[in-house]
Amino acid sequence: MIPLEYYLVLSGILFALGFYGVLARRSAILILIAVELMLAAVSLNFVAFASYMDAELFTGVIFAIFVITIAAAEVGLALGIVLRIFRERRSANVDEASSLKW
Amino acid sequence: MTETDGYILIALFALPLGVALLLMLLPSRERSALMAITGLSSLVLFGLSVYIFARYDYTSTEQFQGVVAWTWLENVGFLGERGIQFKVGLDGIGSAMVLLTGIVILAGTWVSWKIQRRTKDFFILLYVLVGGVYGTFVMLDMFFFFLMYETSLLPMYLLIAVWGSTRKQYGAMKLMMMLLAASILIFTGIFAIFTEAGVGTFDMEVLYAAEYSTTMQKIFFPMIALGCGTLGGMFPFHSWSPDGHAAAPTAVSMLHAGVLMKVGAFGIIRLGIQVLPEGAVYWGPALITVGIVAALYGAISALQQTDMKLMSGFSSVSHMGYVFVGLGTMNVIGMTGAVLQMFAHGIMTALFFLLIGGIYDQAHNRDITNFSGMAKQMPLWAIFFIIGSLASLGLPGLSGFIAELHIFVGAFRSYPVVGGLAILTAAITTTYLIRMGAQVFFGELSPRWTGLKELTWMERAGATVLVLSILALGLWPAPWIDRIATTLAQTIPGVSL
Amino acid sequence: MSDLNFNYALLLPEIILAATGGIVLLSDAFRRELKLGRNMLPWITVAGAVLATLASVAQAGIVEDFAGIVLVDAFTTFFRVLFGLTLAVVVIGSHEYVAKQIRGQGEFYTMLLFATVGASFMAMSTELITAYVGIELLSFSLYVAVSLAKSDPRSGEAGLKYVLLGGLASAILLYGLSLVYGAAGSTDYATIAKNLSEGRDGMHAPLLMGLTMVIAGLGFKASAVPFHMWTPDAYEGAPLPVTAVLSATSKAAAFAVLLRLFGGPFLPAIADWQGTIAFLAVLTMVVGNLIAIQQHNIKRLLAYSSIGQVGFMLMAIVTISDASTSAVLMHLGGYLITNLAVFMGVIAFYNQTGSEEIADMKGLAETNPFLALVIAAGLFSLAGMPLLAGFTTKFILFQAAAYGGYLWLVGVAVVASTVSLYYYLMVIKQIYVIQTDGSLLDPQAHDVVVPRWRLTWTGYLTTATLLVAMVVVGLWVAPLAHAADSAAKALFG
Amino acid sequence: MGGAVVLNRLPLPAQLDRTVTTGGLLAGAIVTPPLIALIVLRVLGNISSAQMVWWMLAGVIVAGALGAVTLRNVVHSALALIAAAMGLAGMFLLLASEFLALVQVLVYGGGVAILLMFGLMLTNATEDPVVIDGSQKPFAAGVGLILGVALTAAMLSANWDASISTVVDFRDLGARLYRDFGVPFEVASLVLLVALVGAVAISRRDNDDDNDAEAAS
Amino acid sequence: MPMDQAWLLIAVPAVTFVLVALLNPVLPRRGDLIVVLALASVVLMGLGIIADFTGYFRGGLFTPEGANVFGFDWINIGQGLFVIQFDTYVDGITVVMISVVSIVALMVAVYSMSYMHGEPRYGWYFALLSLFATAMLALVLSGNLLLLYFAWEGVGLASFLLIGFYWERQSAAEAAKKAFITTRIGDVGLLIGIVLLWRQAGTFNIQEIINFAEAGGFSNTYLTVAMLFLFAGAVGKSAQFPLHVWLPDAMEGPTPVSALIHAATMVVAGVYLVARMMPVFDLVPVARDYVLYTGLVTAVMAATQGLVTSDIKRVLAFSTVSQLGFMFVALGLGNVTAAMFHLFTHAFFKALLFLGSGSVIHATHHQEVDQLGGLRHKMPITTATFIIGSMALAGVIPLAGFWSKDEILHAAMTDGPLPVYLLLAGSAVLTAIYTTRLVLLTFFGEPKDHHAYEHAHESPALITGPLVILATLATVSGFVVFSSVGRMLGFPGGIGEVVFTHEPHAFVFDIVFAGTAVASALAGIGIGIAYWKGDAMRAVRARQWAPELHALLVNRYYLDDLYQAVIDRVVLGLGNVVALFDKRVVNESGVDGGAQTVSWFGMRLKFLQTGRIPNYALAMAVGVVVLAVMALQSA
Repeated sequence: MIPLEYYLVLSGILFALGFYGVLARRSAILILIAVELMLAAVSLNFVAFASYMDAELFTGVIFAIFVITIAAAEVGLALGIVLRIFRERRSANVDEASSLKW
Repeated sequence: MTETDGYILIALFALPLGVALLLMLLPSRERSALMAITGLSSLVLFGLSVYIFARYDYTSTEQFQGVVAWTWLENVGFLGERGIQFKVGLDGIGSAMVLLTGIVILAGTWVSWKIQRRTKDFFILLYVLVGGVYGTFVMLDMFFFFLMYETSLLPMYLLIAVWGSTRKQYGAMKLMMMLLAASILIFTGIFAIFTEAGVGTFDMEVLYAAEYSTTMQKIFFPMIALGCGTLGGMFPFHSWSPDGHAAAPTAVSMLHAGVLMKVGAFGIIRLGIQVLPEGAVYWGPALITVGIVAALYGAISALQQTDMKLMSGFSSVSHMGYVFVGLGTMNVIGMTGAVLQMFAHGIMTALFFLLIGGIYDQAHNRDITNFSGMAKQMPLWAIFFIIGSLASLGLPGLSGFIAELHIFVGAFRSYPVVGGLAILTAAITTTYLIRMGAQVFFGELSPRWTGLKELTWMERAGATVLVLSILALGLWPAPWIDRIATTLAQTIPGVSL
Repeated sequence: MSDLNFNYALLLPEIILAATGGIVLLSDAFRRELKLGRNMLPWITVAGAVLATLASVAQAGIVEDFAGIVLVDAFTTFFRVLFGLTLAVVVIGSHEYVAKQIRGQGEFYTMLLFATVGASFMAMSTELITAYVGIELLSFSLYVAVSLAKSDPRSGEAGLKYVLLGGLASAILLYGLSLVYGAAGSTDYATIAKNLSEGRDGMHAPLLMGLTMVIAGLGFKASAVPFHMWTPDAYEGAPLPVTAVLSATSKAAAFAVLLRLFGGPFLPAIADWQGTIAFLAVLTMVVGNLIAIQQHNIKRLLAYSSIGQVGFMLMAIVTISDASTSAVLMHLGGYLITNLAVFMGVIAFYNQTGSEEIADMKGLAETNPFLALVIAAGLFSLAGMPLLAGFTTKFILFQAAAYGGYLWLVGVAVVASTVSLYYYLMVIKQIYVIQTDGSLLDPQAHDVVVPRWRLTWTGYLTTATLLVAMVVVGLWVAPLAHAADSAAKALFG
Repeated sequence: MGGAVVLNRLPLPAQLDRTVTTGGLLAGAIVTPPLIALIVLRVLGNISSAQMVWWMLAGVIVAGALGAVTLRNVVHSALALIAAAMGLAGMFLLLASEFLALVQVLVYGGGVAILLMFGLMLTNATEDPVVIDGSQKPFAAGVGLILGVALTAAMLSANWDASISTVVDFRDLGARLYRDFGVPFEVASLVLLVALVGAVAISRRDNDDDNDAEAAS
Repeated sequence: MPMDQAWLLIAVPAVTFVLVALLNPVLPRRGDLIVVLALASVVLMGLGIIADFTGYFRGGLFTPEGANVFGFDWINIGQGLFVIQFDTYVDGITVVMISVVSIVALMVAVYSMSYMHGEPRYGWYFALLSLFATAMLALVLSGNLLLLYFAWEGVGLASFLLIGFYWERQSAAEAAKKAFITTRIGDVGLLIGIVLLWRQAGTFNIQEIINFAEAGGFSNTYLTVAMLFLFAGAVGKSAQFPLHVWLPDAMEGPTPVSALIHAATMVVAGVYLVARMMPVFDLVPVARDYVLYTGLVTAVMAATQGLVTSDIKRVLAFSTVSQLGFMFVALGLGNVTAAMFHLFTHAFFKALLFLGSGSVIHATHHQEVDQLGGLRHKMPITTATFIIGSMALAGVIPLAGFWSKDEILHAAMTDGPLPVYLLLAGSAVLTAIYTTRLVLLTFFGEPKDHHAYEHAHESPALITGPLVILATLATVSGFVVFSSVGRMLGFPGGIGEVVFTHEPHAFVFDIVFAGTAVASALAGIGIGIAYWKGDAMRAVRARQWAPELHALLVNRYYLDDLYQAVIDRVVLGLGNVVALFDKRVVNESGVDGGAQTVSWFGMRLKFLQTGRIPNYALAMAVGVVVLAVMALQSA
């Protein structure tokens, strides 16, 4: 029997790694990848909770479905924007998209 | 006063605000219509003010007369049955202040017709200010009191920054920010009073009757006193006053120094002393100390000013210091003196600014050392100015003396040393005013100013109204004193006779 | 498990909006075939918004839930009307702007419509999944709308920042929600409230983490410091009407969620989050108002100013109760009106001059006194000056917080509010004090005739309406207050 | 831009060969010992089969996540993400949510991966695809570490009084999803629509907009 | 005219003032006749009051309270807590003052009709005269201290305006300023004194305060302090040391004004005040002694300065200061009768001297003795009357000054310590010397400015008339000291029977003492004649005789310089310091500094907004971490 904590700690680590990625990366797409990792951690959490603590209604699973769906949509949308940026600036490097500041 | 008079109280602030609205719709080219509207409405306001003053019945035992109230917002959120009311009413102090406003706006309107640029906008803002001032004096609901209080500050920035002179942007910004910063404390104080009273209403009459813990009173009275006091030019938060007044256009200086600074002192009475009497008694000595320091400080600072308006500004600081001394005495004589001083100083400082404006508009100069012998070139100007100076330095027979006498006496009752210092301040006041008078009016006329003309007819009329008021209070103060002293004696708990 | 006999009429306003979105999208795509000009698009949108608003008003008296996931009550109605009117006003006021500055007008209006749908769901959901989806619909629509400016590189950059940081915030929010779900065992608000008040043993730490992350995630949507960093950039980069929606609909929706969440399911755990939000509130109002002092772009200034406003409104969450909710809803109403007035004014200004710089507003009082009045009144109202909506609603909001026992917080708020006046005055200075040639006015000189320009009729319509609304709310707040109060009472039973 | 050019720009065979060989060897070297350890533990009966699988999946997920956020080559990074996602799908199976596992595989393995690849291809094609991390990496590591520790601590300190019970039935799931959560589902579809329309509208060029043509007509 | 109508004395000139001040451009002759008529009516009414008073007095009906006529409440707070009444009070002292004020005022007004003829602001001048008369009469008639203060400031104002009448002259402007500010400093003391008395007694009514004090209502120290403050007012108004500096400068005003205000009436207000409050002063010997020594110092000091001054009017001014010192010495000895008597006679002869000097100035347009001389040929009437006045001042029997000064010297001899008497007698001799010098240099010897001399001529009747009348008064007014004269005038027993505070003062004529006094006066005159007769160079020699002393005297003991330095260095320096403090600390540091600090924070914080997504994300991350750690710690 696998204790719930296993999943939770794993998801925590995954979330932290994703967060690290968001902070450390310079490419918009790599940041997106890191965000996806975080969302994956979220899904894991939801599903774990649903299975262990909410077996009758398993709302967490539903939530995870929505999360996955929307995460995918987000990637698509974000890529659209990245493309526009790239076309204007010839770079997907987020550091360079910093004309708006102060 | 009857309830009908209550509607006149409403008219007092509704009329100027309505005029402001009307002017907005008026095409700016219609100068004569503008003059007709403002002239008429200032006369009506003056008439109503005098009427209200006369109608206030000081023999009655009612504190507030002419009370008219409508529910405005109730049973919402934290508000209880009476919640926020649109409630007006007048006490003796308010009646004196209403009269003051009526007089000053009458003169202020007349002298403002000289303005050539964006005159309409000027009058719109001026009348909003006046409406706010009247509203503050008659509102009996703390919410509306504060609303009107802020309304009177609202147009200040633009009035000074657009139509002012010299360092007008600096002066305007400083004035506005300091006054608004000060109202933080009032704001907080009002919240605390409401919360502590726990009756779910902003009705002042209810709040006066409510119980407040001594600790709360001791904490929040100084907040309100400082908040309102800043508008009253309380040391060391007076710094906006000289700069602001120096920069402001004539009528604004008149109204601001003449009336709006009094709103500050009025606020201390209304929100501070009347609501939190224990706190007021506790902090009375501090108020007196601040007041006397301000009186001396302002007077000594004024000694060294060469700009007439700056001098007048510091003089205002000094004279408002008397007001705080009077309020701090917490006895009827001293506080009566404080209110009288509010009235007296309002009139005379308005006169000063009117006259300084009268010369500045022509000479574009108001440095004392640049003038001499002006009594020859502009005799009326000089006479008015000297009368104002004499009133300011407390010459008997003029308004300043009556007020200062009461303050001195009130102060002497409790703190003879303070009373002595206050009287000494009068001597310093004499020094700078007479020095200035001797410099500017006497001596040989400088050829540089031979082109100057006497005051315009409008300025003469305005100055005459003000001088007559100075004389009226100076020679026959009983109508004022009866109203003020009765109110104070009847209604302020914690005040000794 | 319920059956399928749902009363879909409850969702009529959202259905109308979504359908209008579809119609707009399609009629833009097939405009040649339909022989419709693009000029029709805004009016279709407005019609949808107005219809939706009417539908919401028609449901005013209803209190009924839909499948346990959304609830139509006074609270919902309040926000629906708010959103609907905001949308209508923004579209009417900005259609000239959109025609010139936006790529893909059909998409643009669709985004605004969908955003409103999302906001509606945020306000009416009583269940986490629905709320989340609503949040994402609103956010996605705005990600797109922000990036839709034509040939303005700032737009894309703003969109990128918004979408990447928004994704991060979503992740944080979701993680928080997952922990809350774990700790409370449900996504249904009522159940969460029940479970939290029972106080399950040993789940305090995850719940705390969860609440904190929820606050962070929603704080991003509401732009609370330090989750506000996207706000000024997105505001500046976005097309003006989108900025208006960002500052109005988006913010209000975030607060709707916050109120629903913290006034309902999270209320039993108030001790766990009150301090956190108080801290955020202080930080938000101080930082927002301080940075605003240094701005020279009007949109950016308004962004920081709106951050400051968020700080004020967060106070109501700190002291949450029916009283403070009622107050914050009222303030939201007043704030929306005021903010829209300013934005409509700025849009009209931009349409004429093509500038967003504060310095370019110099002499506006002479070239267009009416617009100057609108903008100045709006700014004064934002600063909380009297006779205008801002004063009254802010007074009541602050009083509510004081009444809730957070007088010190109110103290900070009032100080921050005073600072805010400074930068509003800087704008007003440009408008009224500086003349068109950059000089100061000499009160002695005679009037100079400056060529004037006029607004379009829609510009006049929106600005004048909002101006009047601002004054009306300022002087006669009772209708708004009662609506807000019944909404708050609906939330708190 | 023709298809051939696009293909040329992809990091294809030569590179891929080297990547696969070195990467594979490296992965093998790292993965083998814990794998052996797990198997030994299972054989000894110290852990259940499920636990053994869990550890293996966890290893994949963490390794994938690490790779996704640290690898210098964006393509590798994306591939690592896919790996992690697949691991996660396994986890979902362990958690008795087959449907979700399928969704995960489809969406990530199919949709997201392809999207990311296209994105990479379209944005990095001209230059070296390697992207250096930002200068705030130490802060990022610190924050990530603190957050991870905090989360772990919070999770471990809690007293989760629970055990896995039911397998989520597809039918029940369908009922929940399409009946109880029908409305959010529809809203989610709007989200997808927004993403779709938005991506198109944003990424097309300004002059795709035919305002000018209309104005002319 | 009954005493309870005394308010008419105030009202008539008050109405005249308003009328003339506002309407003088349209009135015939600018309203001067109206003023003269008003003042004449005041004289008549004053005589009526005096008659009424003497009637009461003779009938033994007079009681201090009886003459206090209630007017009306001017201010009344808290049902009697703080009441100021308009009331009038008539007793012997008042009667003396009324006669002096009304007569001299009328004389001066008549004189001015000619003297001021053709001056600009002629009507305004007459308006001010009536203003002054109003205030002065109110001062002497007032039954309560506050009303007295009211009037006190009123005469100060009139004095200020009249000193500054020729305001185009810088010196006049300066003098007016100096007079006002200096007396105002004294007035501060007066007001403090009044309020201090009120604080304990609860009333401003003079009789009530006296009764209260006599009943022991005040503690001794308190009363001493209060009376010293009160006396400060007298010091300022009556130009006593150390506030005497304004009076010589006040001579910048028109000469008739100097006669009226700065010789006969206003400057004796201090004497009047102390006399009026004498019952209270009697209770506090320290304060009374202070009065005594102030008077003594002033008398000696001013007399010495009179020796070296060359401006006729200033000599007379110093003389006035000195004579006021005499009066205060008498008061300090508790001898009200002597003081008031000297006040009475001094008013006439000093007014005469001033008007005479005015006549000279009118004729020659010079007022420096260095430029005059030999005028006796040209202006016989002026010369004669001037000599009469001078001799009265010097104290030559039987002129008025002799009798009154004798009273004072006698009092000093009998009641005071010997040095007081010696100094006083010495200054009496000095008085005779400088008076003689003045007469000699002006009317005798050779004319120094021949041009002026050529043009000099006797003044017209409107000027000489008052001179003659006043000369007559200066001759005979001293006789009121005799009881027989008193009986003739309507009050029995001479002035000492009427003017007193405790008990009637019987006049004693000590032949030896009087002889000494006359002898010393004559000796002074002799010295004067011997020294200055004829030769203009003598004056120069006087300067060379003791240059340091001369310089000391000419520079008025350097007191003016000292005050100037104090004002410049200390007061204005303090002003500078405070103004600088206000600018730098309050304004620039406090207010602007606060604003700049806020702005600076805004600037710093603004740069946190770097525009880079990772930074933004980091901010969010830090936010989450901080909040999480905070939350977990609280748990």
